Amino acid sequence: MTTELATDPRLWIEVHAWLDHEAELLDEGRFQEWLELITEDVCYGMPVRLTRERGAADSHRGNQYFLENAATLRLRVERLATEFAWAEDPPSRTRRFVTNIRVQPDPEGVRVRSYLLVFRNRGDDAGQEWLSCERRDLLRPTPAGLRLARREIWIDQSIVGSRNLAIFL
Amino acid sequence: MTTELATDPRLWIEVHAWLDHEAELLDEGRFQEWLELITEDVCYGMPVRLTRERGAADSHRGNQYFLENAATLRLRVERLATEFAWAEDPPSRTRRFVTNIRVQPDPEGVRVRSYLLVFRNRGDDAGQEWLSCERRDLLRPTPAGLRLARREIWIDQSIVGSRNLAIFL
Amino acid sequence: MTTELATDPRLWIEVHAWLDHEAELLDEGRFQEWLELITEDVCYGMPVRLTRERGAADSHRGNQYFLENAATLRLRVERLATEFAWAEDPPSRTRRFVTNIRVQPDPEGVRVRSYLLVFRNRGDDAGQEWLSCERRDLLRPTPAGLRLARREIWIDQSIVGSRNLAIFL
Amino acid sequence: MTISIGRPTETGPRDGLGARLAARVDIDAGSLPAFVFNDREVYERELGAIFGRCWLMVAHVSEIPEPGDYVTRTMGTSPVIVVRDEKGEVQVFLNACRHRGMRVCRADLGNASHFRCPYHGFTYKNSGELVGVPFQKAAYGDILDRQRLRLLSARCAVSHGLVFATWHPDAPTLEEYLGHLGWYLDLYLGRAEMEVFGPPQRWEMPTNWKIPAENGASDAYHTAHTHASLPKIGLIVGGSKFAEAGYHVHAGNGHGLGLGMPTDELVFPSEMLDEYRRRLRPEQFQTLIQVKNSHCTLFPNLTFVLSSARLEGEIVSHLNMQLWQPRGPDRTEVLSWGLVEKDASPRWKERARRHYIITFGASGVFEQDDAENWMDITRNCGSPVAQSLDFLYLQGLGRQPATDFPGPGEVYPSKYSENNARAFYRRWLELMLHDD
Amino acid sequence: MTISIGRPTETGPRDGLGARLAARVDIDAGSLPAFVFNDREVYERELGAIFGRCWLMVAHVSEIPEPGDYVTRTMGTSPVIVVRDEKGEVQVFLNACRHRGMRVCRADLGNASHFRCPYHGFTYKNSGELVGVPFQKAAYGDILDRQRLRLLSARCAVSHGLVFATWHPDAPTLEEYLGHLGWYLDLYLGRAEMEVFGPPQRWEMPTNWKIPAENGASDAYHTAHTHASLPKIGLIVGGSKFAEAGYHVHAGNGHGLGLGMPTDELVFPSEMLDEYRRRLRPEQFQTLIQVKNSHCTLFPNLTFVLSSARLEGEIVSHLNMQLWQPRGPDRTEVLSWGLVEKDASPRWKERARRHYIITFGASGVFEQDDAENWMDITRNCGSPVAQSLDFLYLQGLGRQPATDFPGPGEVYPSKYSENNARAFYRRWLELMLHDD
Amino acid sequence: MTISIGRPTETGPRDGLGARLAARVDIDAGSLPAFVFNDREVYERELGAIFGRCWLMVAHVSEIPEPGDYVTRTMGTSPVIVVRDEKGEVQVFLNACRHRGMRVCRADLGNASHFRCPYHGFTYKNSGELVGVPFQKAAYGDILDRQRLRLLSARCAVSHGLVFATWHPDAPTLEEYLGHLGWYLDLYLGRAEMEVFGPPQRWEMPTNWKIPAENGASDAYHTAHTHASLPKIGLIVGGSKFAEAGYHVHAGNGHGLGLGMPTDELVFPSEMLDEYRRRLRPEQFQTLIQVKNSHCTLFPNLTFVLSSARLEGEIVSHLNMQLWQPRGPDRTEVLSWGLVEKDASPRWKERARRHYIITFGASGVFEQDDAENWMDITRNCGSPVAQSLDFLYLQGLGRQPATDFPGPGEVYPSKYSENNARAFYRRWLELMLHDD
Ligand code: FES
Ligand code: FES
Ligand code: FES
Ligand SMILES: [Fe+3]
Ligand SMILES: [Fe+3]
Ligand SMILES: [Fe+3]
Repeated sequence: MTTELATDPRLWIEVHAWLDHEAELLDEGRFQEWLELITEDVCYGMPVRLTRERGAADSHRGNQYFLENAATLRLRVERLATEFAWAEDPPSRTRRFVTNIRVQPDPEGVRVRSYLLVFRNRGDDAGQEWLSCERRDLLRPTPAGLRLARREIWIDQSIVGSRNLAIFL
Repeated sequence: MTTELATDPRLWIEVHAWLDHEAELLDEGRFQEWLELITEDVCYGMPVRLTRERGAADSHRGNQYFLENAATLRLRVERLATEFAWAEDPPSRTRRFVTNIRVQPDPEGVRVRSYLLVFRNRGDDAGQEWLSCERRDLLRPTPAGLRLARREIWIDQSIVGSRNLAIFL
Repeated sequence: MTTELATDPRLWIEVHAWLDHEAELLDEGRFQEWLELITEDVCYGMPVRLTRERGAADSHRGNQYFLENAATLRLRVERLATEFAWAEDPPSRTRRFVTNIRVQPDPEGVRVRSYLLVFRNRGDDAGQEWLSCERRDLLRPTPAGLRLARREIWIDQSIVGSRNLAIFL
Repeated sequence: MTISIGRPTETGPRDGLGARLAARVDIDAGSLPAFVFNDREVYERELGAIFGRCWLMVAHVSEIPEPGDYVTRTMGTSPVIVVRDEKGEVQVFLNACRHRGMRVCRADLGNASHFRCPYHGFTYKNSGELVGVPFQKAAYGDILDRQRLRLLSARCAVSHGLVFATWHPDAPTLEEYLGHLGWYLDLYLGRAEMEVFGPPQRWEMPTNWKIPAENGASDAYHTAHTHASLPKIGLIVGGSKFAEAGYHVHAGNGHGLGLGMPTDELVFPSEMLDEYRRRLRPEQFQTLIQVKNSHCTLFPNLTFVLSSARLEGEIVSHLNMQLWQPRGPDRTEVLSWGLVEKDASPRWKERARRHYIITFGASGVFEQDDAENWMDITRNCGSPVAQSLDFLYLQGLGRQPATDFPGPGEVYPSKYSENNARAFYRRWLELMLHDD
Repeated sequence: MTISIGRPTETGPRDGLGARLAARVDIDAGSLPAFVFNDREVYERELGAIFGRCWLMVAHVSEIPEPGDYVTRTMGTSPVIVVRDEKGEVQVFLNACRHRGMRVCRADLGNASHFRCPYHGFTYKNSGELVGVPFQKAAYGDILDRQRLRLLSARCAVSHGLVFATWHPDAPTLEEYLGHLGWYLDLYLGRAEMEVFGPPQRWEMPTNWKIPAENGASDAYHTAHTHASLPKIGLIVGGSKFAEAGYHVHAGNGHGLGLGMPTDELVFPSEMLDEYRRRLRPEQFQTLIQVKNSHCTLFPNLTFVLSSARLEGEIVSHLNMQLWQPRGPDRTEVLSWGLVEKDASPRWKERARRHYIITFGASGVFEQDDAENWMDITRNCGSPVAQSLDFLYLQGLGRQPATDFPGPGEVYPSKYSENNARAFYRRWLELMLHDD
Repeated sequence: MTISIGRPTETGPRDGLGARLAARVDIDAGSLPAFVFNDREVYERELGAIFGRCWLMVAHVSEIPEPGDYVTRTMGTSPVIVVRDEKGEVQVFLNACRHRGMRVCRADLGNASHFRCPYHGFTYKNSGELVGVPFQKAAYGDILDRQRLRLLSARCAVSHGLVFATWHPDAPTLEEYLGHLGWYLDLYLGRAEMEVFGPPQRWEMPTNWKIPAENGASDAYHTAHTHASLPKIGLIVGGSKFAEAGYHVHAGNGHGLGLGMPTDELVFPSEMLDEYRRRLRPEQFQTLIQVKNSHCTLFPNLTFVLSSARLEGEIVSHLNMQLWQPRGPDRTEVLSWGLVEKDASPRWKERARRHYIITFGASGVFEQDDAENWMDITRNCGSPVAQSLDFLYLQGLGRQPATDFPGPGEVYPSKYSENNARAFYRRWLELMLHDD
């Protein structure tokens, strides 16, 4: 029962900690700190999902829910810091449950796939919103630690079950 | 703070990776590959759950939602590969969140208990279906790696909150 | 890619196992065993959450959903063992999904933050109840292992989406 | 206590819903408007007009063999306790305390001599009498007439091992209600002592209850296409016409069934043949051994399927029952039982159980594809334009009855027919327009 | 602006709902039909007939001590801002912009001099005046009459530290509305300066709001059985009749309460006795110190419980308030506050807080078991057969009033009575059938 | 087949809803009752009166370029297939089998020559004919008239690259329906060949569909306040009156738009100017190049926004379309497309795409804050007291039309106006009270 591990446990734990730390920053609204975790050339996208017969392509990258670079991510964070960002002020209560983390070292860095379940609740709404998705990330090692260089979010609905995407995934 | 660990970390991480890999295969519809993870003598069941006073048996193995062996699991996968499996063609979008993995080495292999939360969404249905359960697995080490020899799925509802069980758990 | 890990992997895995074990005890109604995991001076609270403009305090410790010490926790468990605890007899089916575990050694013990998603279903109710929260724990090492000395539960709703809090979180 | 179900001011044929139905339903012409499958007004009327009046199946006797054994079920949406009392009589009670309506029993099944209400502690015997009222003297003095305060009883009767109940005081006897169907229930359930594998599987589907009920009564025609994946994996055996051959029977009162026959090989356990012969009349026995499969709906909402297949090279069969419980215009709770001969060999019983689970339970490969159709039809029927459609029930109009079949009822050759669906909706309409 | 709530074409006693109620309700005979506890038509009528007309509690003054302090609440389902304006007056405004209805305040609590609408920026002072309209000249020229466009004001009054409001222009004064209840509110809230521990706990239960409200007014009888687990763990003290001894009081207008007395030992902090004596009349003080516990519903939806216990060997007590907010025929949002004497010792206050939390908050061991009953009753009342039941409210019919009690109202000896429930529903029915 | 949508016994102006509307709506006085934004009766009437009668946009031609290409959409709540048949004609069919209503197509998009129903296998050509019925002879003999059983066709027409359809047999031509709006659609969509970036983003918002539709037609005024965060991050450029300057146009039939102009710099890709000039009339071209932004609602539920900004220092613009699909009194499904000139440079196209996504998709910073308002207004409109409010639509009452603008319709100077909202609701009311 001492088979060879496909994944270096230290790396796996490090990535785990990185993703949990990221979730903490986003759930606590520490967006400036979150921005420090992205690379200057980050590519952050979220394709439209489609219902198709089995085997056909079930997503589309022409239209995306997010298609961001470092500049637009910063714009979004800057906006949240104004006192007029009504959609998230008062802030939603969010919780980003991160599971099923799979790590693959790669010449470009570390390829990481993880499942993300987001709980969101706003104001005195007794209802609950849930987003379920997979994130496919490229984390790049830097002297300051791992940094997010690429993220693609695969949402598990063709009709997103959320009032808007005023939160980061 | 260096207490003895009940569980060998390497084994725990290996099982983690195994379950995450399995979830990936099922969520991506790679059923043939999934079949390679089961043993020939696999026993795959899902008892009916019952509401009873505290202390009384709250499940029943006479009637089960699944009661499969390797042959019937293969039949199910074969069916999904035809072009007439309407219930899952177009496929549902599923996400299997695996958490609370507990590992217990055992003469027969590795006893693994894990919690599974399944998100499922179909077509243009704006609703969301959730299944919550515990899986009690026996993983058997083989030269090709761990293989599923036994699984019992304890669903957390007496009335299953899903249109059908056209997916594997 | 062999950066320094912020967290000792052994400790992280141990805490993981501790929380998973605790979830198992609670989900299986093994409350007496659960009581053995708390310290005599345990402080177990769950503040009211508030919707406020960004930056303002969004919780209140004056009124709390739980505010327990070892004695009151024992009272609650004792009650569940009577045959008149209708709210949880027949018992709910619960599942406590624990994720995003972050561990911080500390002079007082181990500071642990984790995300908790609770599924709850009762009787022949086809509906599902979900509670999403963060738990901020202090685990204290003892000769018998880690023990819960402090827990604060941050629920992610200002209106708790559950019929009652007849379960432990 | 006289039970009057539904709002008195809203029933009757001359109101808005009656007019809507009269304007659009034309069953003799094979036409039914789509709206009846997803309409709140129709649904609410059904709860009284159909589920408040018909005999409804609530349990199988093998679920409650001993005195005190009970299961909790619903009749339509009304919660009931089905209990074998201390005298061994099966009784069906509304699961609601006569004081203030709390459920007196909150478990799915068990054994109890008494039911005690958790709110104020009123206690009822398992035969329904109110036998305990806490502090009765202090609270009520002498004004409480405990005799009047039995748990509300439904009329209850057992046939073919099935427990039925009805709220309708003037309902016919169960035997009259089943009518010609009895002959066929003998084949399903009377041929031997049957038992369920265990408590029912239960799940909720976003469909109107009538669509699966109609399907069970009448729809062999869908098999070739809906279940086209199953011949490919051996769970359906036979040529391209496997669903056509046999008989289509309307057994009266809206009960309908199809018998797939003849079969190439016996689909029942050979060790049971003697018992079958003992229990059945000769023409029933001769029919039974030619049967390959069968589907039936006992009006309004209990569907039987007798299914056979070659599994791992050997013949296997089982009987299942699905109870379609209305939960909304577009929601149905399914209770699904598998049944087998109590005295079949353990090996046959185990194979029958697995056959049931892979075909007709919540994960069953028949059930899955059926449900996909029923759910999307229900959704469509909720949209205004689709509601303007009139669905077609034309198959078999003008067809001649069969003359070569020994069983009773209106029997037609060929299962490609919608006659049973027409009969189902004729009965449904009659009840929906009935003026109490 | 005259507020007319509800659909004018649908109110009045002569319509379908009025007929359904008249046909089934017979309060003098102790009979109420089950359907009123889970019926959309009843619920929608209540939002106007009850919650559009009664005085409703919206906050405790200790929640908004300073000018500008506000909390947002609902009156029935209508969102309001409860604010102490710059002059120190408490005001209650509909939380809806007069331009196009957006909420002008979206926080649970805070301090604000102005409320600015996020949609187009209309700005209102915390006294309700519209003081800012962006680009008013360009957008409106001179046609906008800002005077007419104050935030919609409810009538508002404070009594016993509670803020009440009503939408009914012809409602009686709050004092008249409370009537005899004032004498008892003195015991709960007037005996000393009270404060809340903090903002309310809030949660949603699948129950009809009237069931808990009725329970709070009238139902000591359930204690022995529903809460039978609590004597076992010391949270209820006393013999088997602990719930019977005391008085049952209908204070008029549907307000009802029970006083558990006498007590073996004083359940209040001894350091407060002087203040009690100063604030209460002698007969009130004498009553208070004999009280062991009390429950009360201020019509329609505010329940008080004064509860005492021995916790860790020492006596402790607290007062709590639960506001049952209608959220559907089968849903209720609960707001739950604990209160304590402001000048009690820190140690008493801390023990009282813990006592409140373990007994009557969302995790409270009383609350839990109560809720289990209320939820299952509500579900039952949604099914057609259970709707045909008539619930029993017979306890205390024909009983003689008490003569040995100093307080006002209809007072009966023994808390095993349903007289307050009858009074509650009599008032409810009167309002439901009232022709505006 | 004549399609009659909605319940015949419930439509017409003289019923309860007609009376409720007549009593409260006074558009000429700028007054609309809050209840119309969250009321089940209003919503259900709209599904027939508005969405059963108007021309509705269902797709952009660039989504289905080849024969057999299809997308599935809804018209109101009714599911349709929009398909280019083998002759290259665009057709719109109800996605419901004529046999028993199952969806014959269950994918979002694809290419198909035929649609085969999964239930019983009826097969339709992509031009709607029923061409295959399994075992037709055995099942139907010769009584099935396949000609009558085409997929239900909506009237369909294409204008400006948009596919429209209507269920109303007596609807005017699409050209008549669009009326003066054609002149403006030329600016948005006729100036060059346009294409969508891809299939629409889709999400559901808890809002009534009319609120965003009205906003798109009429509401430039909210920009300054709702979107106050955007000037701070450069996504809105201009002084404090950036939202006022320009024209407010009612183009007839409820279609309304605003044109923000003039602009400091050209907001379109310069490489496209020749094509614009070729395709537009000179006065259109002159108008276009002065446009800075524009918003428009094509009645009832298609909103266009032409938006421009400086992004990373360079000008960028794009056109987007949002289709507001009714999903309940308080729910709307949004379909959101971004469009760009097919022949713009790849770099411009990429920047336009990103500009669309950050501004008006589900994550768009305009969309987010808009939605927050729309959702809270909708919630408020569900509460009885807020329902008693009359919303204000006063801006621009009595204002003089513009004389310096070349386009057709009622044109007003200054976008701070609610004239288009009044026109939108006037048309809405006319349809809601129309007696079929
Ligand atoms: S409700 Fe059953 S005893 Fe009162
Ligand atoms: S809705 Fe408040 S300013 Fe327009
Ligand atoms: S429903 Fe389409 S073929 Fe029967
Ligand atoms: Fe079938
Ligand atoms: Fe109680
Ligand atoms: Fe906007």
